[in-house]
Amino acid sequence: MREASVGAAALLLLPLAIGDYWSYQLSLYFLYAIAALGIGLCWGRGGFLPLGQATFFGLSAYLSGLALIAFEGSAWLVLLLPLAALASGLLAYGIGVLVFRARGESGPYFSMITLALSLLAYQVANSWDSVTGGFNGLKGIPGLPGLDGFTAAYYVAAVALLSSLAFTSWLLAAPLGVLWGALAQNERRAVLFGFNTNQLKAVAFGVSGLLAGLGGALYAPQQGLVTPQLCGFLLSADLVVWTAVGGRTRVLGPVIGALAIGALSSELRARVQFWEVLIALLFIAVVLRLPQGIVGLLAPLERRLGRRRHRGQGLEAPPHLEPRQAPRLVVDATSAHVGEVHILDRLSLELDRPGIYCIIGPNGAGKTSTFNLLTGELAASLGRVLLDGVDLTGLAPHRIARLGVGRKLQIPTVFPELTIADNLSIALWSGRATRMDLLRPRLKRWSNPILAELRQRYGFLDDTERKAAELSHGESQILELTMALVAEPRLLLLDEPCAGLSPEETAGVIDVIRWASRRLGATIVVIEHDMSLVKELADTVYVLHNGTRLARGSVAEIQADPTVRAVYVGGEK
Amino acid sequence: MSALRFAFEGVIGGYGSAEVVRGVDGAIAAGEVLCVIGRNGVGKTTLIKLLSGFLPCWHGRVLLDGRSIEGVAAAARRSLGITYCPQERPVFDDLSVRDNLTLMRAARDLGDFAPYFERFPILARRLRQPGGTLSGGEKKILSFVRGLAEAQPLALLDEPSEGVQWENVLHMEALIAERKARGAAFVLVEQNLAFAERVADRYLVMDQGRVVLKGARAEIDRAQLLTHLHV
Amino acid sequence: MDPLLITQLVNVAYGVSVLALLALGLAIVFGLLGVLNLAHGEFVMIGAYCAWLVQGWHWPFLAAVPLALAVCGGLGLLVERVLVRPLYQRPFDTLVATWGLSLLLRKSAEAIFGLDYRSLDVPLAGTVDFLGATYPLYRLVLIAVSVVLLAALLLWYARSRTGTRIRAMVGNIELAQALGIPVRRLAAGTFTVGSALAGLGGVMVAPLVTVQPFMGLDYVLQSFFVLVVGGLGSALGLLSGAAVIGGINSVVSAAVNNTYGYFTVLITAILFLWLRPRGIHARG
Amino acid sequence: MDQQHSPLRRKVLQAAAGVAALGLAPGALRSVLAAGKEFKIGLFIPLSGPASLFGPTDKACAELAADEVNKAGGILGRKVVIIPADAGGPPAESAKSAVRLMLEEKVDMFVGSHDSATREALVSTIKGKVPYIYTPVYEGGECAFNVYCLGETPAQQVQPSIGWLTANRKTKSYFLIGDDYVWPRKTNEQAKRYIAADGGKVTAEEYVPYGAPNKFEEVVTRIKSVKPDAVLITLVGADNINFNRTFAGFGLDKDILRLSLLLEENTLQGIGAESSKNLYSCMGYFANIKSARNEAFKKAYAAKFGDKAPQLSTIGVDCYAGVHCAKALVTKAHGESARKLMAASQGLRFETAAGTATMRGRQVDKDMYLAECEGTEFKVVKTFKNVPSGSACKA
Repeated sequence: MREASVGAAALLLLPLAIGDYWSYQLSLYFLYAIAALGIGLCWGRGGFLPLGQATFFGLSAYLSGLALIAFEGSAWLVLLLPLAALASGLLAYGIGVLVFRARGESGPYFSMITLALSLLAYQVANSWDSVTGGFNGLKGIPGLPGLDGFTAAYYVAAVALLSSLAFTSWLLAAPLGVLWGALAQNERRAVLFGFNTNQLKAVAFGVSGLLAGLGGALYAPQQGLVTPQLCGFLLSADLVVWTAVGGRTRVLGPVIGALAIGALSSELRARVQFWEVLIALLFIAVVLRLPQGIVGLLAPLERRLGRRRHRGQGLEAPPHLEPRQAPRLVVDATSAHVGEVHILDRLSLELDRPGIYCIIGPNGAGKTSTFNLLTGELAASLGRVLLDGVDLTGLAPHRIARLGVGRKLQIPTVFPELTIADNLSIALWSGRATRMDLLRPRLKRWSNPILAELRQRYGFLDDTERKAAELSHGESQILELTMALVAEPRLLLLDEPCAGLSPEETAGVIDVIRWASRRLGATIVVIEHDMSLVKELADTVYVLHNGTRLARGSVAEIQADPTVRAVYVGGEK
Repeated sequence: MSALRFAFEGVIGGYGSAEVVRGVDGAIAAGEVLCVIGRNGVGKTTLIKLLSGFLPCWHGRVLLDGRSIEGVAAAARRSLGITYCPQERPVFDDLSVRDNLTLMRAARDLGDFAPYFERFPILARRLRQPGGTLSGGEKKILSFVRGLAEAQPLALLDEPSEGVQWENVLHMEALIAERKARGAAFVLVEQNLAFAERVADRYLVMDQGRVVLKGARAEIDRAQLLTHLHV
Repeated sequence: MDPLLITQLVNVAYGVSVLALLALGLAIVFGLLGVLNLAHGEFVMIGAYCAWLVQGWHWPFLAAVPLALAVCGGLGLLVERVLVRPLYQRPFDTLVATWGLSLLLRKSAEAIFGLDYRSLDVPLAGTVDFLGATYPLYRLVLIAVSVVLLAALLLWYARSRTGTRIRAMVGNIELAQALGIPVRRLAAGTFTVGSALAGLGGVMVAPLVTVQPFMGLDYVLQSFFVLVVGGLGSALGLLSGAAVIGGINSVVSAAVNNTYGYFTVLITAILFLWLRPRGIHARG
Repeated sequence: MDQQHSPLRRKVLQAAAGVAALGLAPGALRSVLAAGKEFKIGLFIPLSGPASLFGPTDKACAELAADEVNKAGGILGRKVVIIPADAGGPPAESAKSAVRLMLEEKVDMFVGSHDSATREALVSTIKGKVPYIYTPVYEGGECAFNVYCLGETPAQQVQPSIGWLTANRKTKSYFLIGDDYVWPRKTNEQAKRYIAADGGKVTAEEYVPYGAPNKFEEVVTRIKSVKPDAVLITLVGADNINFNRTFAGFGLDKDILRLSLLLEENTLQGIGAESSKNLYSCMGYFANIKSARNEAFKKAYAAKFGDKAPQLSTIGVDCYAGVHCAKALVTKAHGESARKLMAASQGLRFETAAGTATMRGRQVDKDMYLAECEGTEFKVVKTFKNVPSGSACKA
């Protein structure tokens, strides 16, 4: 915090040192830097790259320009300019909701859409003379009332930049920021914890739109002219490049990039003929040599300054938002297929009372597919899945998870780049944190008895600041199991929880599962091949074959069942 | 096929700066199966990656018929007659099962796979399905079939039975036996002791990156193995 | 049938095929290899300059084809080695790096050839009667060429296993090596071929447009839209993408005007990207 | 071009100063020149971006003019120094350069040759604090305080050329095609008026998106379908070239006549000899105008830059006129106050490459030349004397 305030003070005193021209020069790049901040947030944290941020910069610039002209000198502008920025934020959010809901993924397609939007915006701005002033732009925009001269412009921009920086760092530190990082690393895992990742990504994009909008809204009064280029591809590309060169993974990166490259290029522009070559070489060099960007160079320094985050006193996590009682799950003659291949064929299960159920069956019998069906990741073509009478078919996976359905995947999936603490926090927030909660840093201090008791068993969980990526295969299995348990689901699906574990570790896990089923009073469903484990675990066993149910009963009954013997012989370690 | 001999001496290696395998020796001849067992995280997978060339040997030698090959690139080792089936991501997710099997063949025809399909009819039924849509066990089976069908003198298999249900594990055992009969050698990393005990000719038990017990199956009984598998 | 209508129809065919021709290289580099190469347009530009040079040396126009293939291919090989190879696992960084590269190539072209608008004499100049309409001969030839190239690509995908191996490599590089695929060589080869094809596209369009260092910008974004709309990694994807983007552009431009044509293209592209997750022809 | 020319430029300037000191300059000025408070001109020309094609010529012409002015004793005895700045980037970048030139270089005058958006940006940044001479062909009607425009206006290009074509080439129907931005639209407004006045008719008016990858097969086919006598082209740069090449490619050049309103030497090179049949241009200057003044100008230009000299064109030589205009303006006003300058501008006469121009209402009445293309050469078919700019601003 102290460094921050020092930096802020320095920024505000700077004009005295550098004089009018440089103040003016910087004040423009401050605005670009604000827009770049948004890209850093989406790209560096959220894992998706917006390629058309100029769309929002330009839109707000036009809006605020029109407002300034219409209400010259009026006090209303104090309200109107923020609205101009907000408009972009909302537009971006809206686009985000639509696109992410339809596409879900964060790959180049999203980037392409935003790119196309900025090309479109450019043409509209260019052709719609009556409103935008066409190619020549919207001219004669008055400055902000009472603020003229280069230094005033500088202070407006500087204050805007500082507040944007503060706002962004606050967001990234908040649980919301942690979740953005999490979904960038493993979106599915986040969904299975009941987070609407598409929503979260849309919010991130909305924030980036808001920041771009703020930059644009202030551009109009600063420059007095708004031209179509502001919406165009070239500015969009510049913003991305600045972000990349500055370093997208840290808040300051985009700012440094925008200021350094921006100022550098406008200095070279007049002096060196082939200045663009130098700039291009710089991009390439940085991308190849410094993946972390320029701020990456500061990393060692950071480490020296960097103190460990103090999470402070643990807080008792609140109860779940949805009521929790022992579930009653009925899968009623449900079928599903991928392409033309039938995966589930009129499968029926009744998990009517708490306890441990094991699902066994030959490979390809549809065990994991059954789990996918229950978590809403596999669409049913026929039949219903009822959880306490609520039909789950057609519900989004995150909604189902919110109803108290937890899952541990076959291959251990945690959030590798997050600390153990953050991994556990995310599990604790699952189904407990409201939208507003996600902005409250104190959520990071949440804990609950289950976690405390599991920490007793597994010491490595106390090494809170360790990255999950550094864990061994076995440890990450345990971490994911722990995460699944501390979320306190009513219905917990465990897909081969002992895969790749030694007999020693396996014994431990079996014990934990038995303990959890009592402790949580939950229904636990386990997919397991190893009959010896099934014997230890199962109250009831389901045998699946070719996507349908072959038998149901106690271990003894199953082993006695001739039809089961016919297709299935349990192996032993 | 000449009687192959595969050996590794004092192999040391790991990830980044972390030394995971700390000097391991072993050898097998044609028609033998060497089972590498041990608790999780003792370096079994690391060892097999060192042997297959996906990790560089910091020290030690890997000898194929007396020729030291630790310098040979991973991609080039297949042409030396070495097959490798990794533990994680064992198949090409966005390729069809058919393409997964025939990728390195001139033609897409599946003639030589008939014996495998007899034992694993599930694959024959899934030929047009992308590998990624198979269940964990099915992927392992696909990977196993792809590997054995390469019909090479030496195969390095990393946990072929993981997630595979017992009946199919037995099919794997049978197929391995057939290849052995034809003089093929196997290095097998296994968690499933029951399976290991059925296929292994020799054991190599690891702990903390070192060999703690090795020898022919006859010489070592389950009790000894278990002592090393428990802490 | 009204010859003018026929002419407009041929214009559509021309629009589609020229777009397919220009996107061909990117279909390999991005569609198969998954490299977001923003410098694609500059490879096209270099190809066009090759054609211009050849004319300056009074060589036959066709001599430009091997020259462009060699120059762009060689350049592609170099770029892959220096710029692309380190970034295979970081697609968005490739985006930035190749954006830098495109600047670099544009400026180099400016330094070597100057900014002056260059123009070539059209080989096979003049018009011919075609279905009752008079149409420029060279444009018809160009349609034929791109049809042939697409057919060849289609065949290659169907016959050769290379396409599948490239996808395998991109999907799971370790396993690909385990199967004995020489991944470095394959990747380098793929990028080289793609760059060479971009150059070929440049040669083909050079006689019809003005050749200058900035021409590439016009082509790169279009090509990307063609591919994402059509679907990656399949010749049919390339074809259908070109058909949608180029077709709509031509039809609307013919029926209304270019401005609407351009707007419609952008909007269509957005709708496809949004609602058609894997494009028209998803691969695999 | 900085790197190549600046040393040369410096030499020339030194030479000029030297010459003056030797006493060839009028004695009254000698001491002043020696004291040498420079008269700084900020020259805005495209040094990056597609338009930077014109940059070298612009710069060369301005420097030539500066030499001549300095030889003749500078501006009010002060040596003229040209400080180039890039106007090829986004308008905001140019605005920043303008601020730099005002604050750090303390320039006395701006001369600019660039697009209208950048002009608007500069006007709203300079705010008349420094006189600003805008030289290239443009849409007309720029009347901002302390701004002076030298370029051809639509009125000057369209009125005489349409009249002549109607009279001599019997063109009755026109097809208007242009890039979709202000200059083409304003120009076509005028054109439509004059065409109607001459009893002709406009069969269609079309615009293509500016800065988009345009292809012209469809437009050309449409033109073919309406069969106009002439096509009036207000496309610029690459669009202009690609349209004309497509037009000729479809064989329309034989019987449909074209008048392009932004067609100078470079663009014609791009269009190429094959495609320039029946193509006309109307500009205030062509490199091969046959006039004593132009010959003298070209001799001086060749003498200064040798055979490496960048291609002369109307856009470039307007910068030459710009510097001479600056001298005339300040000399006549005996000072640099905006009021004095604006007053002095009325009826101001100054040198251009083609002859002498007269400023009225801060626009310029000038001779216009209608040329027919022969291969990649312009052949002037008609000269129109002292065509009024059609837009006047109050002094």
